[in-house]
Amino acid sequence: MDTIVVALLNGLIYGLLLFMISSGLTLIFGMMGILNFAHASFYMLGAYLAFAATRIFGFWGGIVIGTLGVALIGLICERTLLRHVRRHGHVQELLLTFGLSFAFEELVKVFFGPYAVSYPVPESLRFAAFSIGAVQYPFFRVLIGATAIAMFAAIFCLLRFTRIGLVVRAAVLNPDMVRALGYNVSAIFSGMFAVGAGLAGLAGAMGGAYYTTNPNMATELGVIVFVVVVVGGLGSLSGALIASLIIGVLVNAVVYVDTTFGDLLAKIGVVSAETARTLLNVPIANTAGVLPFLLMLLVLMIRPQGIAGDERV
Amino acid sequence: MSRIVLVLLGLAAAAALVALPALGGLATLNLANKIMIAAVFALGFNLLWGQAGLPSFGHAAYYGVGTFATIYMMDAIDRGGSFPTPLLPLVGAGAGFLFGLVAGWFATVRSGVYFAMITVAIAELVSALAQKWEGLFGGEAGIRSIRTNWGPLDFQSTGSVYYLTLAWTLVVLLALYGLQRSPFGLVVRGIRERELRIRFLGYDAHRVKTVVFALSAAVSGLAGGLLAISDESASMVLFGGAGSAFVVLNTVIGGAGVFLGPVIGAALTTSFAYFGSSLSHFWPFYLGVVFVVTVLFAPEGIGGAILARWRRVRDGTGPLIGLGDLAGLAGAVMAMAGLVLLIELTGTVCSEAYRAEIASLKGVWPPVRIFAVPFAPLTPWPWLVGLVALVGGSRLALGAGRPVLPHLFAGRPGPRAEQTRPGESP
Amino acid sequence: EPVKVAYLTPKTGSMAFIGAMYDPTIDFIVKPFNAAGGWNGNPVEVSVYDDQGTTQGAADRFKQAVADGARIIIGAGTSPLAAQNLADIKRWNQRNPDDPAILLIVGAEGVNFTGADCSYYSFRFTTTPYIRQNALAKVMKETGALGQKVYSLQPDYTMGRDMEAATVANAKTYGYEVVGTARHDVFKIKDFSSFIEKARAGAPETIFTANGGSDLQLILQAASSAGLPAKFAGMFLDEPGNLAAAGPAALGNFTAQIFNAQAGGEKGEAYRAAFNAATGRDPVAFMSNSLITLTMLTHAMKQVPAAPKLPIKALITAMETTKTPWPLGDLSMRADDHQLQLPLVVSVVSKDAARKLDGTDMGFKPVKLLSAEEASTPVNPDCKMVRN
Amino acid sequence: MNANTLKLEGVAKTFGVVRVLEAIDLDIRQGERHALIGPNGAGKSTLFNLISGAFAPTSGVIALNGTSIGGLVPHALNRAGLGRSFQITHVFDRLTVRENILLAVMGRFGKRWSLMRIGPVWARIAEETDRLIAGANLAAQAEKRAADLAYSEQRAVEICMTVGTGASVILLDEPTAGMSREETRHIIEFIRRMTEGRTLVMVEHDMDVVFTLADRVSVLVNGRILVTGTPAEIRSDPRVREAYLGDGEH
Amino acid sequence: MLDVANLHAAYGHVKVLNGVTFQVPDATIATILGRNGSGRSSTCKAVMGLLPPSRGAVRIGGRDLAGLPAHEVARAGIAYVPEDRQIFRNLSVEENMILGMKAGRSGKPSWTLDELYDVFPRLRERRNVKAGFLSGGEQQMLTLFRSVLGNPDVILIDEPTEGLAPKVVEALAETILEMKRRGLAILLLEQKLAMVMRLTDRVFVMGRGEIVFSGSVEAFQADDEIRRAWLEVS
Ligand SMILES: Nc1ncnc2c1ncn2[C@@H]1O[C@H](COP(=O)(O)OP(=O)(O)OP(=O)(O)O)[C@@H](O)[C@H]1O
Ligand SMILES: Nc1ncnc2c1ncn2[C@@H]1O[C@H](COP(=O)(O)OP(=O)(O)OP(=O)(O)O)[C@@H](O)[C@H]1O
Ligand SMILES: [Mg+2]
Ligand SMILES: [Mg+2]
Repeated sequence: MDTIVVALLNGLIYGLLLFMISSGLTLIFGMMGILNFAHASFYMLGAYLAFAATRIFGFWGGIVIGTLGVALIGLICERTLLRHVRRHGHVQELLLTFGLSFAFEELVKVFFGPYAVSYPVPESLRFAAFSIGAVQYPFFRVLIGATAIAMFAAIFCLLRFTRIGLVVRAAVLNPDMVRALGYNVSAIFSGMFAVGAGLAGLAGAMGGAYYTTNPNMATELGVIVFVVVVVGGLGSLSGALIASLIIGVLVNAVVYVDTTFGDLLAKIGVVSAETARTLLNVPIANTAGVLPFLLMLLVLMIRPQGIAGDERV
Repeated sequence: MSRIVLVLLGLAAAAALVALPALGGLATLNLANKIMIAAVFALGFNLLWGQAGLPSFGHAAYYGVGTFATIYMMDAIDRGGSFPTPLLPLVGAGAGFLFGLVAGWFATVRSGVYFAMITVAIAELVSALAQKWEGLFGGEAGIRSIRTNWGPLDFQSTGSVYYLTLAWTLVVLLALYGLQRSPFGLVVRGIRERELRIRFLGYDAHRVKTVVFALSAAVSGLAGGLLAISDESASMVLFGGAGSAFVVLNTVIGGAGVFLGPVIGAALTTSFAYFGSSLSHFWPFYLGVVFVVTVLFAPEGIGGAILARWRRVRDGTGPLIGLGDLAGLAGAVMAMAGLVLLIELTGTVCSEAYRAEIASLKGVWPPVRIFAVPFAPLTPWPWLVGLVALVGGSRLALGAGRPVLPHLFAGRPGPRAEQTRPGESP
Repeated sequence: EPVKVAYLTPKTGSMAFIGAMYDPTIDFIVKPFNAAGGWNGNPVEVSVYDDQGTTQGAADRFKQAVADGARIIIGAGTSPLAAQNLADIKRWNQRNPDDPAILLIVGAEGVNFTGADCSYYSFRFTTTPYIRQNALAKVMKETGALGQKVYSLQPDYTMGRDMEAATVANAKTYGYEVVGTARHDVFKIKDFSSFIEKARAGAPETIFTANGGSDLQLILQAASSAGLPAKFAGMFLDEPGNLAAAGPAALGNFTAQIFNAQAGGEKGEAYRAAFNAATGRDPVAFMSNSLITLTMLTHAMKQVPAAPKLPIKALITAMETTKTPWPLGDLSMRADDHQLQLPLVVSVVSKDAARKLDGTDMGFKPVKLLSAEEASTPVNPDCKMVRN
Repeated sequence: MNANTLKLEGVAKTFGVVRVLEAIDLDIRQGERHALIGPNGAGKSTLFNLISGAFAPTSGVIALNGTSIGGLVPHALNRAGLGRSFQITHVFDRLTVRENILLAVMGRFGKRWSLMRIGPVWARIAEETDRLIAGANLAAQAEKRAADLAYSEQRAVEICMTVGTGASVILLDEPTAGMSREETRHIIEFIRRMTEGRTLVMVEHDMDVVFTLADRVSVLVNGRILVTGTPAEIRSDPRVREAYLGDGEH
Repeated sequence: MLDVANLHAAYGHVKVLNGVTFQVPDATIATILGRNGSGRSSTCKAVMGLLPPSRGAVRIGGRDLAGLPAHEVARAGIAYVPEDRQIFRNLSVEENMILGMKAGRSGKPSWTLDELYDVFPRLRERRNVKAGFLSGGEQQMLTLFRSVLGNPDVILIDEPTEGLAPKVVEALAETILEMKRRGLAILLLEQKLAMVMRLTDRVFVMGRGEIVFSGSVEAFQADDEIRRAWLEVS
């Protein structure tokens, strides 16, 4: 019982971290239609900036600087680069961010070298929030989860209760018309992009401390955030949340499955027990890493608009 | 007039290519091989992207499958099977085609971003499978085989591999060019422009897209087959994201809208990686910057820029290389030099080795050698020079480029056509 | 006429951290060797080639290296890269029987390199998971750290599978029970807490793992933040960056090391000090393998008599027959499978270690130094070496 | 063959809770030009979309030449003899005018997978393409990219394509939208010429166009067919005046 | 009062406006006539700042707006109803309307949502439907209402009757007259001559990017020469 609760909790918190990273991506895609390949790089930059700032400003200072710094980087990227390719369409934007992700990863190595850096959660935050049976549940995990939830609430309110969400959504398809109605579209776009990047920066500043901070962290996470966003439904915030949680719980739960694909299929009667033991002898527990891709493929085939995405008009 | 120039250029290029083994060393030949393999791969990729407008971000899967299939066939030959060695790439092509047929059928159900994500998912799954299925893919060590001679033809030397690769590259070029010009190629381009319309003209768009996907996978697989012949080995590393990323890079830098664009891109980035990596450890960063700059200022790629100038000459609207181009080029070179200086300085000063050196010199900062020129990192001069070159060069390039830029953009659809259309995914 | 040596390693790409380790080792060995006259008056010239961490890159660099005239190839990358190098060496020698080349594998631990794929022309200068697991289990058993219940948590590729097999195979020898095994995708899992909880269910006292890099760091973090009482016994804990990234989570875990100055006593400390004076760093992890490789290479060269061109076969023979002094004990190359026979140090991460690493307050405190004979495992029966 | 080329029986469509079309019955006769008019939001475009397979009807049967075409995908519909143009122009921007039209003609002659232009059929395809281009007065523009044409010329290309597939029933959605009086006059003439001998169904708000071009007119109001008749009948029908035309100049 | 003086503008190298000059006083409906492609829509875009003018002035209340970004022009009190129904397809009808809402600068009577819904009740029925699902005519009305809700002083309306059923055209004409009653300066671009003659106070004729005629409806009707030269196709 305790194990199940802990497993579920672990899955949920990991899911929330995934949401933290992918919320910015969802926001930028849903609002501006930019599929930002460099988003995971913003996550990485957040971690590195926070790491660099921690030495001077302490842990919390690092978190703040990581978040704001990446927001600023996002702002600069939007103003100096993305803005100029927008008129060539989304594919060009996608390519640009693809190039940026490439450059950012190398840039980090220029400054911080190819190894992981030492950016740990401070001793003062390493305590148990509560315990479930024998398991002391770490406070920092809870903090990550809480931040993600707060983030969701904040973005939700921003989009729901202010006109900004409407303006941005409208401006994606008809920027000129929105301008003609009196809105400063370019300022709003820049701001939105900065917020999206800042969210990734915050996730990086926290995730980098809890997990690791190394030059490959963007590549390792890059694809999975896309999976989250696609499964959730491109541009849907609540979809991203649901997808994050599903993926989080799934990859955590599958570890506990003590059977192989072969056995499973044999049990259903699809293949013979012989085949099961020889050809398909892959323990399901080993597939945690590829499960999200299977899930994505499945979702794309069955419900291409994702869990909560609507069919765009 | 222009046609004659083109024919002459083509002949000169052909002569140079045929004579290369006599002129270049082993390393040059090998580089040429790798360029051609990358070019064939990029051409295959661009069949899907440039022609059908389908952006695949997981094309390494078909390339890798082609390599593995060819290695297995080479092994079969080595064990006494009979298959003509020169035709080995067809095995890769066949494997790529079959796999592409299945994957393409699934992927092309969707379009746009969704299509791209399906290709990524398929590539990731194949990559995972390759890691887990050691029996087939050889695990970490991979699998290997050896080229066997065929009849009087000897395939042991790099030179012979070069000619084989060259021959296949030409075959692929001709075939793809023919395909592009064929009525079927027209249908494919129609799908890129407006799929819905194509369907209302009576074409089964899904089937057409599946076939194009499979053809593209086949050409990629053929490139994989050429790689197998050249390297005589295959491993799961081939399925990694890097392969899929590089083919996109090659195509974009060269220009997806120009037939020879991918070839130009492949030649540039492959040589850049080849020479760059022995000059600086930060070469991938520079490549990334070149890529971003290309996307920003030459969305049609280098091939597109060349083509625009060629057209300019042909139509008599301007010289092949104008003053603005020269200034732009000079500015770009200057900016790049400044960037390289700054990055090399920063990278070296931040490196562990340098800090260790400082420690062993008891706090003295030794000069940083960049291309054998020593720079004193504690004085402001090298930094200032780098900054000035970077900023000044960019200004020069941008300012000078301004009248030139519209030409670069010449290939895009006019504003009227740019309005969003209903029924099309973003 | 210099003797050309090609050093193939990833300097860029996601594997760049591997290549970065080797830089300081080359000059440290080669400079004094050349100063002392090199090979019969010919200096050794080592050129570094960036294979970019890809097998295609490795194949390209190999071709470039032999074109540049190098016949001694040092393959200092991961197992896939070394496998590519090995394939290339075999092809080269097959096609150029009169001008053979040799491959010195620095860091790849795949069993096959001295097993099914062993070759007369290739040498492996590191251990295998079997050797490391054996050393760890032996020493931890002796010092009572091992316990009765053991778990295996491995990356799901060849090395992890070998480590798992070794862990299961040695259960009887060292009297422990394997309470569970798990494997995971490489570099794809961010949150290992479920793996940790699953392991906790079997209440293991020791967890064997062949993990390295960020996966290892993440596992240690997850275990420590979940308060898992078991200790880890691993292969690559001493790679640079790991202690820094894992932080306090690293404390109390065991690793089998190639080099540890403290374990070598005065000799060891002197060696470390000399290296540090020259390069500003301590030799750790695969840096030591590179030092061993270059030391043994130069040492063997000294046994090869003068000739117009370095005779490769004579070099192979010298490599197989000479014992090379090393601060922790003599090194030798087993002729049967070209597997390095080396002393191993089993250490524990501790704040009491003589040398602190990565700017942390932790280091590796030796528990026991195993001599080459003690650390050795039998010849792999899969190795059928053709000696010509 | 069934004289009623296109026959709708009880066709209805709801979106969620909104009932857009209720039980439409319509007989379009062989070779006639039939206009569909009605107030904004009456469901004309929806009906078009149902016929052309973009949506499936909620209930009812749509039959082309006596066989049901319900549930057919666009290319199958086309091969069954139905062609459509789009309210917003759907030409292939980066292909030349000739290529645009060639695509349509090629398909009609079954050359959908051809790799080479060899054989007598290609001569006929080229001939037919040229004929269409000439008919649309586009000979001078044939090698221009479609995107570079004026709007009215694009519409002409669009209609050429629809006709070029050899469809026997042609649907046109507001073919004169966005054109000046003069251009409109021009395009009406063009449509009349190109669709000679085929069945034409069109949606149009411009009464001049409707009354000059159509043989029969159906008025759709609130998802129902109010009346079908000749232009003269429609013009004088009081219900139509009330619901659609208003008391303006018509 | 909208005062446009000597306005020049170009698409790239192609000049479309060569010194356009005209005035529309408050509470006046003025119409620009002209052939397809004469540059009428471009005039509106240039006034709005969507097509940056290269020369000339656009004054409203004495302030020159030429060269300002579009959102500044809009905030200064000019509204624009484009010819190509630029509704926000991915937003609901009501969200489209909300986006248009803006307080007027002067204390003129303001428009309310309900009032406009009464003019064209279908939109009220459709308020929660995505605007992309609307029929062509419904979209056209939505575009107009959205701009009106911004309580502008000047409104530029490009081809409003396009795709509207004759009966709805009536309602539209009524709305435009109501705007005039509330004091707006209205610039209309329209092809349907009958409708123009009924509504407008002033007529401008545009040709080759210039205003070639300017005067009252009567003067226009009297001038056959102008009609023949600039409006009809021989
Ligand atoms: N997908 C949909 N969801 C909800 N309502 C819809 C949808 N599609 C159309 N409608 C509604 O159905 C009605 C009929 O629309 P349709 O486009 O067929 O009208 P129409 O007769 O073509 O009008 P117009 O002459 O203005 O173009 C409209 O009121 C529209 O809002
Ligand atoms: N975005 C654009 N890029 C280039 N040229 C354009 C663009 N928009 C319009 N033009 C050209 O500018 C000229 C004037 O166009 P404009 O749309 O202002 O004419 P108009 O009088 O409104 O005609 P219409 O009756 O067709 O609406 C035309 O020749 C047109 O082809
Ligand atoms: Mg309609
Ligand atoms: Mg206009």
